Amino acid sequence: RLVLATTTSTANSGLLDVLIPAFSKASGVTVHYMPVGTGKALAIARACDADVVLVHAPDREKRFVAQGFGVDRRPLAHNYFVLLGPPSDPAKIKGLAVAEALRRLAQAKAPFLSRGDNSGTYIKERALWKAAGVKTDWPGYKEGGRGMGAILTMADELKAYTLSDIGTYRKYKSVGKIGLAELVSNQDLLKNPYSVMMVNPARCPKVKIKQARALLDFLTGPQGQRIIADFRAGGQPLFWPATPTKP
Amino acid sequence: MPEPLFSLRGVVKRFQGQEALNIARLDFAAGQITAVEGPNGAGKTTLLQILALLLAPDQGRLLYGGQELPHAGAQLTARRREITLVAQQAYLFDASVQRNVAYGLRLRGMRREERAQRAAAALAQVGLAGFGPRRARRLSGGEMQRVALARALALKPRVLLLDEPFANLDTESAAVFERVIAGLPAEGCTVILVSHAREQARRLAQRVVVLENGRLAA
Amino acid sequence: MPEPLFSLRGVVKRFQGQEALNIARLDFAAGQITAVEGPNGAGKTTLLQILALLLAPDQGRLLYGGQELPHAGAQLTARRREITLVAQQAYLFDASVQRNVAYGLRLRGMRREERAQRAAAALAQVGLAGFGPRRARRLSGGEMQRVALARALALKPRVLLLDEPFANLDTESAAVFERVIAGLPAEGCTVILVSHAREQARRLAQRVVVLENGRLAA
Amino acid sequence: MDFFVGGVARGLRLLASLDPEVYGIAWLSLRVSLSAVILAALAAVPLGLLIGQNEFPGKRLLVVVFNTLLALPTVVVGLVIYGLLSHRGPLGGLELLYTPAAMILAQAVLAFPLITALVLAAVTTLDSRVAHTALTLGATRAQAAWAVLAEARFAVLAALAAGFGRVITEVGAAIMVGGNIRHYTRTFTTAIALETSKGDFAQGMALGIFLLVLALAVNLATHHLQMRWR
Amino acid sequence: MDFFVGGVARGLRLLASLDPEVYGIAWLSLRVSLSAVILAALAAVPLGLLIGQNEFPGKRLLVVVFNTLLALPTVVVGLVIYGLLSHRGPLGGLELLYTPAAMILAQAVLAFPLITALVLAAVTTLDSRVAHTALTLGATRAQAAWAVLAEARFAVLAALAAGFGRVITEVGAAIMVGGNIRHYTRTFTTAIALETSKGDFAQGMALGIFLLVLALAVNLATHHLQMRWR
Ligand SMILES: Nc1ncnc2c1ncn2[C@@H]1O[C@H](COP(=O)(O)OP(=O)(O)OP(=O)(O)O)[C@@H](O)[C@H]1O
Ligand SMILES: Nc1ncnc2c1ncn2[C@@H]1O[C@H](COP(=O)(O)OP(=O)(O)OP(=O)(O)O)[C@@H](O)[C@H]1O
Ligand SMILES: [Mg+2]
Ligand SMILES: [Mg+2]
Repeated sequence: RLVLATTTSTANSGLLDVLIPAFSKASGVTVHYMPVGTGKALAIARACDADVVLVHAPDREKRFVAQGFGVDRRPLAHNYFVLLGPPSDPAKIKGLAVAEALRRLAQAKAPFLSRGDNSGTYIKERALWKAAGVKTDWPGYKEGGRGMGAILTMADELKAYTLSDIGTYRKYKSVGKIGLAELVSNQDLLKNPYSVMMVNPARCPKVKIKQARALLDFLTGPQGQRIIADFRAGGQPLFWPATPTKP
Repeated sequence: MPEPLFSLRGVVKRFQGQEALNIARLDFAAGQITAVEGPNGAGKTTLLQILALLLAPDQGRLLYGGQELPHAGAQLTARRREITLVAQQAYLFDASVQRNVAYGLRLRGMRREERAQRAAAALAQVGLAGFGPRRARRLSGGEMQRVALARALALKPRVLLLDEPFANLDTESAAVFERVIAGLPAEGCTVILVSHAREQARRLAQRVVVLENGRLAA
Repeated sequence: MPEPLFSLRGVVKRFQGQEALNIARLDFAAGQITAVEGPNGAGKTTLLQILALLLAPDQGRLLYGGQELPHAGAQLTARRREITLVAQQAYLFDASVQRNVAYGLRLRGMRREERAQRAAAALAQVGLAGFGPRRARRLSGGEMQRVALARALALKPRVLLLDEPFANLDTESAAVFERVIAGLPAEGCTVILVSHAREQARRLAQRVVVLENGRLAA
Repeated sequence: MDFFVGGVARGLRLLASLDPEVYGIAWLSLRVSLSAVILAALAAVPLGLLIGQNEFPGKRLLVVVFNTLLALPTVVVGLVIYGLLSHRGPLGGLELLYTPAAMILAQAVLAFPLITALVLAAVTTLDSRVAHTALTLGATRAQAAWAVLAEARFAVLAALAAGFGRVITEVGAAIMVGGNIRHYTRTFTTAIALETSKGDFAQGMALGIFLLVLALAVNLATHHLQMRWR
Repeated sequence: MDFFVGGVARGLRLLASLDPEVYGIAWLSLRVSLSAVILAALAAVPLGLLIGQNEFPGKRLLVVVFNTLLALPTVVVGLVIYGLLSHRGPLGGLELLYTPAAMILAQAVLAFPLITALVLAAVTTLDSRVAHTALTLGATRAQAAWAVLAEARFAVLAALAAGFGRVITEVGAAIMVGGNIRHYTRTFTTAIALETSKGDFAQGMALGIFLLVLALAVNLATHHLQMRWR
């Protein structure tokens, strides 16, 4: 069996429930995928307890590879982060550029709920604040320390702004659980790239190189990319393949 | 005859549908010692538990001082505080002898020094002076029985119900305790005594009641 | 005199540093009834528990049939199976009377029918024929005591240790049980009997041992 | 395994550090869980006594129900309390969601069946003569109940310790209704969950060791209480 | 609150559906948690008896230690077992990580102190004459121990029920060493955690209801066992 440690967003959206069986069918390899989040996925991989990781935190991934923990990192897909907030949008950030929107939030001392963990989303959020030149030290800025879905529920209850990946947000929105509105989206700064890589077999001799490579090939190859492109949740696309497929 | 202290009228008690006690009419006079006799399983303990207000009869009425008894609450507790039962196999709390003997006094809100004094006096009465600090549940059988007796005597109850008080007592203690009981009516205490030590009981009692199969024997 | 069944040599037992028993030399002959007397707290129960191999002396030696006793394990169990104690306040298992009386037989691997037969016979011996299905812990005090006696008799032990067996028994049962005990030596059973019912004990016993403050009285 | 040894060492260093954030977490955990256990015990101990000391039809069924409620998943309790306190829920107006009070409530609900079932078991195993003895010596019903508890104190305190252990180690309900908000509703377990989700296993261990030391202190205190009970 | 009512209804429908995935989860949960409790009990019950029935120096301290271990966080147990079973850990060669066997091990470690502490409490509360009575009627030490358990059966079964409840509701250890792998190591609690993280609260509730029904079945079975014990 092959162990794949993965972010929660890819698993919870249902994407892997389509991708992995297709791979297993094509290759005959059993894949056990564990939705654990980026931070834990990398930690597990560092301990050699996974063969392949699927995460979304480019800087950390690069460091991971540079330190010799991972090899053969390949872009898999991307989607977008979105800035969400109450539909009434009291800080008036709708449609603004990201940096401007964030500065407004700080000025208005608006309630903002952060992941406050080491997830790809949180790392992205920190980078965005930094780029906007804003210090997040007003009392309304809170760290929830939970998974994306939980943070969405909390932000909704607390009428706070938050940053989310589009996949989890759409999914939550479609089950009708939250009233949060999409206020800032679709900007290059908000791009959210996912990559896959193999755990370094030179460090971890148990890694099943052949099967792992087969999985990477499949995911980033035409068949996998096609499935990603065709994947829909609530009628809408959630991921855009890294290698645009021809129709 | 003056007003009886207890009057039972048609009192029936069943266990699992089996009749354990069925007493058409029985009175106990105040200030007397009454002995209750009868073979094993005759219902003697059951009768004492009803008189101690621990067990409610399934049928019939129990009058105390000519009055109906309250079913529960503060009034029932007040009545119970006049009556004390020394059970056939008395239970001692897992604590010191002193604490056991003073327990009832503490419930009555007696101050610590007075409590200690009364407990010591009661222990001396049963020949256990100095046993106060010992752990009650580690005593010998006879010593435990005597602690149970002291615990009841310390309360100076209006009614003292004794279920086989002489069991496990050595001959000397039994004689001492017999004298203690004999002196109680003079202090206004009514005693109802269940005992298989027939001679002892008959020596003490002004009246003997015999039970058989839960009923009064003729 | 033949080899004694039990020989105590310098046996000392302390509880919390306090000496409860200190016996320089004491033998019990086989096939006899020995009565042990003494005031409350003299150490009678402690002595019986040592003889029943339930309590190990702190000092001294206990010989059984002239032999040292094993400290633990299967051999100790084998010895214990020849000896049975009916405790002063016997504990009945929370189960039917039948199950209580048959318990020791079951431990000895006796088949179900034989067990039932023996238990029934033992119950009849103490006047509790038909009590088998009743819940043991809901019986009257005397009934419980009789179940405990039946439970020991059913085992037909080589040594029967009785701690106040007459307590709680009605006069008739006590008389019946006295006859049962009297007949045991003829069946090869050695009886050691602790009782405050001095007359009864002296009637039964071939020999009387008196304890006082843990020591043999002169 | 390095994170294990490292984690233990870090835990002890954390204890010594007097870091206000960690001590804040410790204080909140303690406050929430002790409050929850006390709240639960106020209902559970009398109820356990009542069921244990009385015979009534349906008693056995009730016991089975309580034993079953021991298998009440923390997340389900979290969900139900969340549903009640959410601004769309019937008690939304109280604005208790994501506050320590909500956590206390959820944990009390969790501890309640456990304490009830264990007190019930303790009382059932106890010698049945205790209550009668207390009553005939003049106890009110409440005093007799207290005497029963005192005689079973060892098992009653084990029941409370089990309840405390249950709630101070649980994470599902605390995170669901507390939200794991930094400096506000973050307890040991939610912090541990966060650290492990970050992949910082050593920090998770360190917090766990701290929690155990805290639990030891609580149990030593309870032990002294028990020794002085009589 | 809609998810609450909806969840209960959906839970019952789930039960009726005979959906192989859900029944697979149920079977795994049951298998893992029952195995864990049995494994833990094999050590904990004798140990609890031993401690409870004997007096020795340090006994009180030992009791405090066990009461403290009740506060062992599931995540910490998960971390330690993970550290042992990780490829880089001392037992990595067994390849047990992310298998049901690893979950059984972790849950057994969790249940062990709880069952020990509760059996100990049960035995301590019991009348002290039981063992002597059994011995003088000819019991071996093991048979006497069994007699003690039989007399305390009510409390012993409550201890086992508490242990079962503890492990079947816990999620931290199961997810850490089991990995919540679909069709393989996904139990009720890890599935509930997953569903709620997806925002599908009703499905979380539904699974919780299913779990409670399962626990009810287990407790009814145990109850019958208890009734027939003597
Ligand atoms: N809790 C109970 N449940 C069922 N039966 C009971 C219970 N208590 C007593 N009995 C039965 O009721 C009858 C009367 O019992 P009770 O204890 O009053 O007898 P007693 O006269 O005190 O006998 P003894 O001399 O043996 O003490 C007995 O047959 C006994 O088995
Ligand atoms: N477990 C114990 N712990 C402490 N002291 C004990 C223990 N058992 C007995 N004792 C003490 O040892 C002494 C002897 O007790 P034992 O029970 O042998 O007396 P006994 O002769 O049987 O008395 P009784 O006639 O009252 O039954 C008593 O003073 C008693 O208080
Ligand atoms: Mg009686
Ligand atoms: Mg004695």
